[in-house]
Amino acid sequence: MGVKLTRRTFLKGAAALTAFVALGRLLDGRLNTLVSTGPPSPSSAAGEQWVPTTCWIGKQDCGMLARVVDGRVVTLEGNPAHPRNRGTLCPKGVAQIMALYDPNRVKTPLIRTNEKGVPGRFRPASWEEALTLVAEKIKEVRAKDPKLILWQKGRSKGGAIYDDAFVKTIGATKVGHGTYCADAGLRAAEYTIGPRGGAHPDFRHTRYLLSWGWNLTNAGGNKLCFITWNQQFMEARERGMKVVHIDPRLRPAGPFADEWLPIRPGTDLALALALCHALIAQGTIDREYLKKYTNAPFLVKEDGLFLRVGDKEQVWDLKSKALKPFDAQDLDPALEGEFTVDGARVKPAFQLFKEHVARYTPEWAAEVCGLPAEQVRRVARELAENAMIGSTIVLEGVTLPYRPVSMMFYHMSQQELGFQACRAMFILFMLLGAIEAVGGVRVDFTWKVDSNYEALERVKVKDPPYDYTLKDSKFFPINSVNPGMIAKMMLDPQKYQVDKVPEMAILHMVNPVVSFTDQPLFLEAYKRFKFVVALDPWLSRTADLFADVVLPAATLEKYEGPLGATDQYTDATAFRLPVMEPLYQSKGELDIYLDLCEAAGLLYGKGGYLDHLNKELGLKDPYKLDLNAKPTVREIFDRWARSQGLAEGIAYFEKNGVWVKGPFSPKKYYGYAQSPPFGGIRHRLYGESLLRLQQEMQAKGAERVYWQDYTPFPTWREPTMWKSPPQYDLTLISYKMIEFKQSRSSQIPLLAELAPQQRLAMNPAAARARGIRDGDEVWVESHNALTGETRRVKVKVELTEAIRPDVVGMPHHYGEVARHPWAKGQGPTPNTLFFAGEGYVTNTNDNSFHVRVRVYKA
Amino acid sequence: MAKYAMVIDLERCVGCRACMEACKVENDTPQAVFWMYVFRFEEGRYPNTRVWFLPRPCMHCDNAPCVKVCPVGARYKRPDGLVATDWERCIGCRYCEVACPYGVNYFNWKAPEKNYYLDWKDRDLGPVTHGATPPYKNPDLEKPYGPERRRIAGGGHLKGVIEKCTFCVHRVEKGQTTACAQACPVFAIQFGDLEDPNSTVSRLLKKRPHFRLLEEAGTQPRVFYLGGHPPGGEVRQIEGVKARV
Amino acid sequence: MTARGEASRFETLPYGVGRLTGGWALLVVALLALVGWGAYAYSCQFVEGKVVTGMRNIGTMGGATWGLYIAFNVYFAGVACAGITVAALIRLLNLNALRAVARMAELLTVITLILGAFSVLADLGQPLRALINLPLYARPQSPFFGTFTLAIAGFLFDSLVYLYLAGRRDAYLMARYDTPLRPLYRAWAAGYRDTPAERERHRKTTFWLAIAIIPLFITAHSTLGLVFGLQVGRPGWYSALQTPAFVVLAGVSGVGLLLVIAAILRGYLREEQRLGTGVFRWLGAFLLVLTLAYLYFVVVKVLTGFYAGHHHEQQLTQLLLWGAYAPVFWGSVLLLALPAGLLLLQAITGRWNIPALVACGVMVNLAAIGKRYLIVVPSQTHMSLLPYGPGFYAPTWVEYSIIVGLFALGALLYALFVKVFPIMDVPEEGVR
Amino acid sequence: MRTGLMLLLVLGGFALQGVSYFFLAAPWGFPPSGVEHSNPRVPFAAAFFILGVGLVFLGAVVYELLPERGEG
Repeated sequence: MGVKLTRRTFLKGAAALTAFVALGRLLDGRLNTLVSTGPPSPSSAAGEQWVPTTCWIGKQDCGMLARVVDGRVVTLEGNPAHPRNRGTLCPKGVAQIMALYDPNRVKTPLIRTNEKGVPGRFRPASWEEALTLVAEKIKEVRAKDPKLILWQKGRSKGGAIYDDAFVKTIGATKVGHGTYCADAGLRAAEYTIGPRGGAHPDFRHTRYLLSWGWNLTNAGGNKLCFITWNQQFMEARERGMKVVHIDPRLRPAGPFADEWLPIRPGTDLALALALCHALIAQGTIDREYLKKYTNAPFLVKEDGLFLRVGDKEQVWDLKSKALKPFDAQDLDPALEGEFTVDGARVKPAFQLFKEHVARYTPEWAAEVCGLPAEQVRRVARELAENAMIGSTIVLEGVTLPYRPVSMMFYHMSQQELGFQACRAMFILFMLLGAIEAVGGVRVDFTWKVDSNYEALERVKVKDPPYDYTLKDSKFFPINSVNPGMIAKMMLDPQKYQVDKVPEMAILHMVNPVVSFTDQPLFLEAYKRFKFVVALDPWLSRTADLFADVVLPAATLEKYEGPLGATDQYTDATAFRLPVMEPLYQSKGELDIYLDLCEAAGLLYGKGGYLDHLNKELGLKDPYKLDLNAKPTVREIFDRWARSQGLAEGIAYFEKNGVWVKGPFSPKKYYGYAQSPPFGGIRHRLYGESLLRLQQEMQAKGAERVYWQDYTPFPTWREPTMWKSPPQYDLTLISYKMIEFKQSRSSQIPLLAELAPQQRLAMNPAAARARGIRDGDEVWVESHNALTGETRRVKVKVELTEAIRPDVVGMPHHYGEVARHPWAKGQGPTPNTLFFAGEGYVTNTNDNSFHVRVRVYKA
Repeated sequence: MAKYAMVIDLERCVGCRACMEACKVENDTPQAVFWMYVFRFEEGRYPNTRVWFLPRPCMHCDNAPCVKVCPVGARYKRPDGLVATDWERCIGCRYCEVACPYGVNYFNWKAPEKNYYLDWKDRDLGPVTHGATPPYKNPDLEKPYGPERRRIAGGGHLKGVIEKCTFCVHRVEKGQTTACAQACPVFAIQFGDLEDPNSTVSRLLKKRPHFRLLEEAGTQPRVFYLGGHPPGGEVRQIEGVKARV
Repeated sequence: MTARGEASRFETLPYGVGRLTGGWALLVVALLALVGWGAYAYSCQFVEGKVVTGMRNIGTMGGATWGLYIAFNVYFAGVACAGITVAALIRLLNLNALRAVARMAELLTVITLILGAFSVLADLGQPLRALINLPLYARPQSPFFGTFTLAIAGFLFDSLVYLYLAGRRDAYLMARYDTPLRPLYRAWAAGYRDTPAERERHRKTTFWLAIAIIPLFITAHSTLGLVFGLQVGRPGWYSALQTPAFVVLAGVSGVGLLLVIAAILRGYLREEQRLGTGVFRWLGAFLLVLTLAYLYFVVVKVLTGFYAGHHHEQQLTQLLLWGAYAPVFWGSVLLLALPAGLLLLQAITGRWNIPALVACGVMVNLAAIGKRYLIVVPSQTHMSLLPYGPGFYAPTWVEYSIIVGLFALGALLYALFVKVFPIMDVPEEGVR
Repeated sequence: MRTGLMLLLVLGGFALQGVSYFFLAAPWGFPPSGVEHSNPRVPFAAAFFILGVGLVFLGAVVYELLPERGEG
């Protein structure tokens, strides 16, 4: 009996357990080890392939291999064959796979149904409807004046293809984002030494590097950004290259700064001048180079202009003790001294420079820059020691001067005195003879003198009315064309003596409201556009507020190119190739322009888009596109590839992703190795034309604020922002984070997760003085020293010992995209606090990213 | 039998966190889960400040506390050195996690499909992704691996199960390197076989001084750091990723 | 037969067995409601996952991965161990004065063990797997092995056997009454006739069982201490003191709770003379000794913490003394020191006051819970050996509800048992 | 006879515990260095261990419950 009973209870128990377990299965799905898990997924073996393509996020277009399983992209890895990234990728490159699939992308063409200036209401439309609408508007405006179409670009990819072919076809005015990037430095390079670009080291040879600004490990230089830059940087470090980091923040240099000069923002010019002073005082300058390849020996009259005979600049020959044209044979031109030529007193430009920098002592600079004088002197000394002036090296049988000292500056050029600051830096390395020497300052991949070298010299200030870009105006004779100034002008055309304001804007992957400085200005000005079109994979904040039509662009699912793939030592070309069919209804930009031009009747025939594509791609017969048949984008690039001698055409890239043509020879590479060296141009120590422009501007009645920095030598003055009242006791600087790239990544969840929210970098000492603790919410309030305007944003504080106590910093790119779950609540952009316009742009109309602020608890 | 190890060069690491992202995409790890994590550190006071970076994968210890404490043998040490997690056996007691001095274990607090950043059930995505969640779901992660044929790769990230860095066992058994090493833009992360004297890891360890994290804990990690120094009490973490589920 | 008839026949049973009063019914309903609420909370956790709790990963998530459930698992196991030990001591040392609480202690053990087991299940991420994988794969190397084999399974057998055998005599006596419960009593008595021979035999078994229990108690609860004590990676855990401290604190909480239960039953059953002050004096004395012993451990731990070379140990000590966890720490210390003082006072004056003792019992139990929490949580949230920065843990309503539900379940089982079986030995004279 | 059975159960129980702990469960190995340390040599070894614990105490029950020979 007892036994029976136990069995029964046991059975009961068992039953109960099974029931429980069954319930478990129901709720939990996967019970335990006995049950295999997950929906059956396609095996990796079957239908797996690796599709070569090119990264779509970053600037330097790294090579990628997409692992595609059954038509689905599973991972993106670096392409080992690509010289720029050699099989690796940066966080953005890896994470863009989520951008590719993002269901929050613009899926169909959108047409606005509500007024502008407020978050948009859009209705989905067919491509045909949207394109016809845009085409109509284009025709309408072109009928008046094609220039009134403003074609604006952030950093879309594909270079010339979009920019020029399309812009030239419709005759629009083209505006880039360079004035928010590094154009002041580019102008300084073009004007002072010839090639176009920012300064960067010759990593294989440089031994001593001045790392100027926040780019060192965070964004590289303007030709090569993150990956290639850092790979070569590491090799240089392991070779023993010393790094002097000149920046209010240490963070960007990571552990690699051997010396940190936490310089006061906006005073880089003062430091550069003091270093010049010290070099001259030490007598450690490369006279040979200065005499032969710069205008240092040119004789300058008392009026500041060169002494010319005919139209030839003259030098004082020490051999013959006589006046000679600078390009006469067998000369020993004087660099110093004072000479009298038929009654007139003349001095070599170098003599003037020596006198000019006499007052800029290291002690003086230490005061201005907030640095120890000893540090400034030490750097000058080490520069001279490492420059090894006079030494040479033989590369591939060519004997070249060896000057293993270099500098990098990139975005630091964007400060009120940026143009002259960068000029002063170039001059610093001219004194050392390190420009385009082995191990010295490099600018472009190969030696190319930019057309601007001549053009900037020839600029003439015109009479009003002015073009709305203010080109050749008395305001900005040298002009990088600043969208912020255009916006300012749109609000007050009379002030800038402009008669015709733009009517239509085509925003190509650009997001001025967030990405460009002076947000309030753009919010006001862009209401004035009669019609706005945006090409973008996402609904940018700008598009949300102002676009009448949004055209969904593809990301990685398109043909794009040709893209440079050089690592500055090897010559290579690559293409962006579709990893899958364009998602949703998106299209590649080139497809969009083909369709758009067709709809606007601008595709075929002479002067049509196809004709311009032929020009831009340099297609000659037999590869020329038929001007009367619409090609596919693949065909276009196929012809280009064949025209380059690739028999397989585009298929070559579809197989290999990149076309490596082999190493550059030093002959193509170093300006010094050209014959004649530097292609025969003279580097401009003395900026005679700058003085001439100043005089012309004054003659046309321009105010001081416009002409004050048009000086033949870089001349220090206090930045306008210093005139803000003393309670604005901090300087706000901005920078980029490695996690984000422009308007195309802060909404990618994988990246946003790493840096979810805007943070104000602040030194603990400064915070303590204001009763602020780590993580506190504060107001940052900026002040415009000229207009007195103030603006403020609320942001959380992150304390760091790696920043000057009198400086606070904020990164860019938060909250770029509208209505994206991961862009919500990312916090403010520093661009709200910065100003565009007088006092906050350079004399070349490039924007400054510095402003005086005060910070107080919210 | 290979002896796998990872060597991380702190004199190269720029703290870009590409390895973290590569790991996340390769292993489909859900939100707020970082099998590979990169510390960003700050030391000293202005102006004598030092900034440096320290990647932190699982240490795959030879004397692994997590393996010792696992009540059901879901966490085990393979002869090739990998510390594996059998996500089919784990009962989710999280004892391995409290035992680990490195904080590398991650528990699946929710059902994975509810923890993949975005709602991937999008109608227009279906045709392309065949309903895969996340869309980049890696098909290799659910298969059994090793001679023991146990499910130790990323897996389905089941609710209520622990997981951690696998040293990309699914790649390593294919003869590839780990995802983090593959991605690292400056080749700071090297993965290889210590048995092979010519492997990069062996050569680096021969050539250069190195340390391991928390030597004093006696865990015998299989992750070696070149250059730099162990993070002492002085370091402050900056830009920490504090993501929560 | 009518309910009234039933009742009338139950009238004769001792200790109100079978007599279902309105108050009792009310209590049961209330407890059922709480249990139900707990069950609901658990179902939420089961469906949604542990995300509904306040627990998160140690490290980058800045959380504690073990929280309330584990803390209470340790607490319940502690009470259980103490309960059975008291019972054993009573039999072993023939503390006749305490005979009255022997069964209360045994029952307390059985029930808290069940609660302990449930609190572990509540903590597991894959409870259903655990039911199969633990028996199937459990490894002796894992300190958990001891926890669920000895601490839970072993003790459960042990105390059930104990409860059963010790109850046979009373079952036999109860079986004399003609009540619907008679079959149960018969089954329990299983032929016991209370002959001298049987008594002698029973004395022998209980003696040997008691002998067996003391070491079992030590080892079993030690394994629980080792769960923490063996972790090099968690400052504050790796300590030889961990295990003894665990055992002593177990005693404190167990005796304390027993005191409370005894007092409640004393009032409820109006058993002033059988549950006389003698009983409470004894328990009070026990509690005093144990509490003082534990306070001693606390002092030693703090001191060693201060002198520790490892800066983490120092940080932890400071965290407890005046950091984030100071309130809980000082609260617990106070709730131990106060009773200690109170008990000492009564011991010296020799005048034992039951309400005061009950108060002490409650206080030390709150203290025990506090201490268990302090053992489990801070070492996770704040003691990472890598500089992740401080973390944070706060239980959610789900965790609280489940714990409350468990307590309710315990009380419920106790209340039910009291109504079906005499909670104290049935006296000869009570039998007509 | 009863005593015998009791002893049998107690000793058997302890034996079963010992055997399952040392020979049926996963081998020790410090530190655990292979797959073998993660698998019991015989499935449900832990269950056997618990069974062992149970048997020991069952001994007591048997000892008390089994009727004396000759008696009743």
